[in-house]
Amino acid sequence: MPREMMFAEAIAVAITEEMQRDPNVVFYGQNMAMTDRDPFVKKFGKDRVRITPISETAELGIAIGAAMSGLRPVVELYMSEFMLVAFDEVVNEAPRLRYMSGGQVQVPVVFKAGFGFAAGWAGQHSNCIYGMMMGVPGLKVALPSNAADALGLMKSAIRDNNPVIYLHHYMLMLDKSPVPDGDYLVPFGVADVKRAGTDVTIVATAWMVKKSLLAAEMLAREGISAEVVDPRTVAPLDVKTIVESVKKTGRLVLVDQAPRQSSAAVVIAGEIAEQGFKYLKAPVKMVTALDTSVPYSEPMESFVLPSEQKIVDAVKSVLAVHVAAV
Amino acid sequence: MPREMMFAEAIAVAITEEMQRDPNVVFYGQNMAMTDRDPFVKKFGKDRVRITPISETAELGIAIGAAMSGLRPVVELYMSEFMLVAFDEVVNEAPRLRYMSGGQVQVPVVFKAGFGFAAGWAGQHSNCIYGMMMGVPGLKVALPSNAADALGLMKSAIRDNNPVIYLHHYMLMLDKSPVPDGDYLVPFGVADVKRAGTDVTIVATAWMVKKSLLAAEMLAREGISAEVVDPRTVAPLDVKTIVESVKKTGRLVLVDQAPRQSSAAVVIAGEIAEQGFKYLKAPVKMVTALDTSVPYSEPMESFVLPSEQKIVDAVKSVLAVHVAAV
Amino acid sequence: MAAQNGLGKDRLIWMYTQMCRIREFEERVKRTFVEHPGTIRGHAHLGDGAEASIVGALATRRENDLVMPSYRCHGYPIVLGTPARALMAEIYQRKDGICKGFGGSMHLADPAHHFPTASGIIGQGIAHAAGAAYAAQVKKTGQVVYSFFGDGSSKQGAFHETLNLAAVWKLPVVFVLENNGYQAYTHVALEDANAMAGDPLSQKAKAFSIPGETVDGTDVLKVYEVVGRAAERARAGHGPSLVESKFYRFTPHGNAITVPPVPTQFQEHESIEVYGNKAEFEAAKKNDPIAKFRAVLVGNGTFTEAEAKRIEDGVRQEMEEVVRFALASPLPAPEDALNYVWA
Amino acid sequence: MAAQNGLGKDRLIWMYTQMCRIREFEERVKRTFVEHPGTIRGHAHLGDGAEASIVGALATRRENDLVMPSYRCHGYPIVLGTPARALMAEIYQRKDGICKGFGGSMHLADPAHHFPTASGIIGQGIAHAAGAAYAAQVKKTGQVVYSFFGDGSSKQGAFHETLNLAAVWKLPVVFVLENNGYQAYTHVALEDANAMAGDPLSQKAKAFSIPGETVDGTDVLKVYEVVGRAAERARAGHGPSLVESKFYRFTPHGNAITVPPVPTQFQEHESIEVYGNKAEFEAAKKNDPIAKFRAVLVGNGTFTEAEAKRIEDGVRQEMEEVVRFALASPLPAPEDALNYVWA
Ligand SMILES: Cc1ncc(C[n+]2csc(CCOP(=O)(O)OP(=O)(O)O)c2C)c(N)n1
Ligand SMILES: Cc1ncc(C[n+]2csc(CCOP(=O)(O)OP(=O)(O)O)c2C)c(N)n1
Ligand SMILES: [Mg+2]
Ligand SMILES: [Mg+2]
Repeated sequence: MPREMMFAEAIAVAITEEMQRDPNVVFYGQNMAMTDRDPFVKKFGKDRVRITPISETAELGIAIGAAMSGLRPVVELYMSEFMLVAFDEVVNEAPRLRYMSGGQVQVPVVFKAGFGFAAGWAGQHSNCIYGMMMGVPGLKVALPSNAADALGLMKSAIRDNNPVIYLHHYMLMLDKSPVPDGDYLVPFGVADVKRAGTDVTIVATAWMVKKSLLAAEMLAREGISAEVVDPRTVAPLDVKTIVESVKKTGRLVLVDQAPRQSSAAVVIAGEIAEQGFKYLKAPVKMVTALDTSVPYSEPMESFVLPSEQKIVDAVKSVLAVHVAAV
Repeated sequence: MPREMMFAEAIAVAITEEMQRDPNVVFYGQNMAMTDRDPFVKKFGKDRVRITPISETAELGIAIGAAMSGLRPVVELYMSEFMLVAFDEVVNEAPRLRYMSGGQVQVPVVFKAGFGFAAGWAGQHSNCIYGMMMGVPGLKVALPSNAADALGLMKSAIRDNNPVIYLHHYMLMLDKSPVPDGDYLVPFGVADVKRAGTDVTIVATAWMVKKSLLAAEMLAREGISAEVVDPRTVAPLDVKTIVESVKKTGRLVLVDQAPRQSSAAVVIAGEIAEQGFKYLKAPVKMVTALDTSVPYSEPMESFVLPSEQKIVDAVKSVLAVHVAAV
Repeated sequence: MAAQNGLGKDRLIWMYTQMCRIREFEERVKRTFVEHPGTIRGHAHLGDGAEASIVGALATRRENDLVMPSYRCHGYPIVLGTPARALMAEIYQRKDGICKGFGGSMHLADPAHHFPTASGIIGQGIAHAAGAAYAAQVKKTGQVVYSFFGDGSSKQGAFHETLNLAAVWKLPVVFVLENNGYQAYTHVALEDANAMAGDPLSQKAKAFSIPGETVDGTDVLKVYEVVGRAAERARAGHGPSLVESKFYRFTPHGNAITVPPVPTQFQEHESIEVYGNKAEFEAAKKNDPIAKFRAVLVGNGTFTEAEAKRIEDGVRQEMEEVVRFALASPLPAPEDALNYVWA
Repeated sequence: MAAQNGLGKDRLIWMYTQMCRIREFEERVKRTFVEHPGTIRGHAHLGDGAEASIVGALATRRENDLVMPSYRCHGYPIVLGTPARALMAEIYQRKDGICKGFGGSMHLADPAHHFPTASGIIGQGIAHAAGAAYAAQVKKTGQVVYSFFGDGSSKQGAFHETLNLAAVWKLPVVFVLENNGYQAYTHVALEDANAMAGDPLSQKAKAFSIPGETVDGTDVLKVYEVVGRAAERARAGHGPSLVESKFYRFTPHGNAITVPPVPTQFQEHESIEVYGNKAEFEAAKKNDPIAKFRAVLVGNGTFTEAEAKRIEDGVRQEMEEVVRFALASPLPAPEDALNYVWA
């Protein structure tokens, strides 16, 4: 029977199990493994578990070089924006070296970072930058929304022979949810229908899945049946499953914590405009952050971010449009 | 009467005129202004025109700090990927400092870089990364497609009080085209209909505009009237003009040199799925680079990039779809 | 009494007062987490322990010189003349905050008082400071820019790139590397090659052929002297210097990081919490820069015990009012968030 | 004759031969732009002038030691044993290229011959090299990694971050800073604070408390000695060293950058083209590392004039065949581009 796990715990369990399974997996980053009392250091020793200076370019570059020499590094970055000071390593080294070498090398790294911390971290520490990493051939991006996916996607990320950006949402870290027993893996590029429905399709990732499921509850009370689809990885992106759902519902609402034109939502909307157009009975509707940086003060912060109510309103707006009206 | 200018010349003229107009405009970068014989050094002296080491983070960070102190720096970066080693400065400093300060400062910088060099520069020097800079509130991105826009957009960029990423396409640098006389400015966020048409709307930027216009010629010979719309800036993005065109044509083809899910095309497609849906008579069609890095060898490079023929085929495919069929 | 390093009595007392103001301000920030949970969001970083380093450095400023600290930025504007209530109101998310509630603890800014901005991303502010110095050089304003950053930040590429370029351009900037022994929870000896080898971090200056000096950052007069030399060098057009100011951070890196609504507070200092090294912490506390300076000033008759007390009471009263003001200030309207995106 | 620095006759002759092979290979690359326009696309960077530095350094390798150069990477695999024809075929965009036409001149790679990859982005390869050293350390392979990068690259943050971390982790890596006097068209004295102050660039090592030494990169035996010391230190587990190897680049930074179909070629060296300093260029040419080593070997009787000629003729013949092979090799099929995106 499934275990209950905290989101954060699920990630740690996944890394631990993979390190036990494969001696080539190493794990390092800033402000971890400070002393021998650190649980990972205790289990795996100071060669495989290390602390680093504030040197993201070196941290990520070293991971890439080590990966080409047979290790499978998992780099702890804490906040996803810290990748930006080393973004060339993320989008222009890790995903390109194999291709440029004509397939002679592979770069199995996992860059792990939290994101979307909607808790007063203000303009530079609360962002959703996964949009910048979509459509980079050779690069994968995982966005778990519950403990089971957090565990299963991390295990798949570590076993993947390609570079993977693993982004866990800060607002979910303490949430408990069931996790299947055993060596549980979640495949990349396979969306998950988190709630089945017939009237409208809501596509959301990470924290927005939680909000969308709450919105779906509210809608259910009004007799509206919403299907909530979680892509789980935005690279590769499972467009097929989304199209299948839209085929059924004819209506699509996309929820994303990023500002509109940097969101995964707008990319998915674009794909549906080409691949799902004929099933759409109404324009798609995006519920994203407003076009501002994230402000510090709480009333302003919640004003710019998507909410259950905004999702509910968006669903009603697309349901209000009838084919006739089109 | 208009002057004929080379694309590269138009950029230089714009910077020169703005430096003459405003003593706060400074211009620096790598491998420029090596000696006193440099034309910019000759005109404006070594304080305002400088050479820098290979230190993009310092170059861009210094520009931002100087901008907050009243200068209007134009930084020459050569290739847009070189911004990636300093991407935090581009997307997480320049556009955020004003907001985080509650409007106390402004950051009028222009980061100038070439891109899309489809001439055997391989995986790390031929990319189109503007998609990563879209949807970053506070940041503007210009993509000129001819000499007039190159000049007018650079002048607007330098006078803009916000950070602007100015991206010029390498394959256009030697192209000559007419430029209006006088102090010619091109506003940001205003798309330009580069060719009027009635059957289909083609949206393209930079080099893809040139290819789309050639494709439109080919289509015209077959009696197909294509309208070619050039957003000119992808941030801000003039969705309205595109919707207007689609309202007229009912069909939309998006051409972009970037891989599909990192393109401006997919963002525009997403916007149209929401704002232009009711005018679409057929699914949109994207003509983008294939999902690979850019290979070195010519036959492979041209295989992955959009071509006039691919555009023509895409147009025909959307024209083949009739409302009935939807 | 005899003036200290050319500092007259009033100036010395001003310096002591500023040190007390920083300390008391930070104490009130810390207390707020206990007395008014939820009032401060995100991550707040305090400057207690850095008072001598901050005040000693800023006391060398001439009018219009600029200051660019890291995200640990409460202390500097207090000295520069920003009303402390506007700073506390910002940290409390209020409309009357110096940044109107947009920035918070990590992103204070007050250009009107020569403090342009602070970046929350490690190292980047070092480059911004050099940029301000470049502007001063081009505009020939005669300004010197003071760049403050931590020991950990000196491992970020931005540090290396900026110091080289500042040296090549002979920019009027003073780089103050605040070595408080820790990079968040990481002891400097675990991540800095100089420290690991027992060398001073000021040795990094050799990579740029600029002067590098290490100073006791708990001795406000020594800091004044060393940073003063660097500032004059910059002002004379000879370019940047690197000063390593060594002191100890008395509170942990920041309030504990957790997910709301779980309350957050400051825990024990890392030396104890992480490394179980109470001795290190106690020793540092015994070497409190404020107590030390107070003893010097009482000792040389700059002020009497009673005068010192009066200053300290005044500061306590000021900060009491600062807290009251900040608590009373209204929150911004939600839609205010739409402002200031574009200039 | 007496062995030189413990190098026997065969080894010395091998070294001379490798130097000639690099020079002749690069000459043929350059000629290709004239004789077969359009055959080489993008940007090619040559290593002529660096022969003594490359061969002297690589001669200290033990089996399985890894080499990670910058995008100026033709010379290293030639010495490591990659068939020169596979390198030329790559530069000629051919299917038989070492990277099957995917990488080109800037991105040669041959892991089978201990050359994992080269990055075209300045400084990043330095970190990749340290990563390979980290893998060697964890896997206890006893390998040393040789990281080669230019003088200009030492101004990129990646250099600073990587050398500090390599020192802290005591990684088995040798950092060879190839100071060829120029960063593209920029003279080193215009952009490096050490150079501007008349200090050696090896002084940057002080920022990491590791050994830093400058060596005459035109003297293959001196390079062998200095890099050898650094390699043994790394192998012994004492960590990285920084070696500044000074030599001169004989051809311009790269072929002229233009838009196809405009033909591209190599112009005059920057010293003349940009700075009008013919004297500097001539002096460097007079100090040709190959001619110098040849004179030493003939002088000490390692080989005779005739034997030297035979070697040089052999090399010319080899490269003649290399060019013939590369020209005859087919271009990749367009759809081959879909390979190798994913592992
Ligand atoms: C690029 C980047 N990486 C990591 C962080 C997370 N971080 C915030 S403060 C800090 C420690 C900084 O230490 P130090 O520079 O010594 O300054 P101090 O806090 O001691 O004043 C870290 C690692 C960041 N903000 N930016
Ligand atoms: C981050 C980055 N900035 C700029 C460039 C453009 N660039 C390519 S080679 C080069 C010069 C490098 O000089 P140096 O490091 O001395 O090596 P050398 O060419 O002399 O061997 C530059 C600036 C780049 N490739 N990457
Ligand atoms: Mg510190
Ligand atoms: Mg060089």
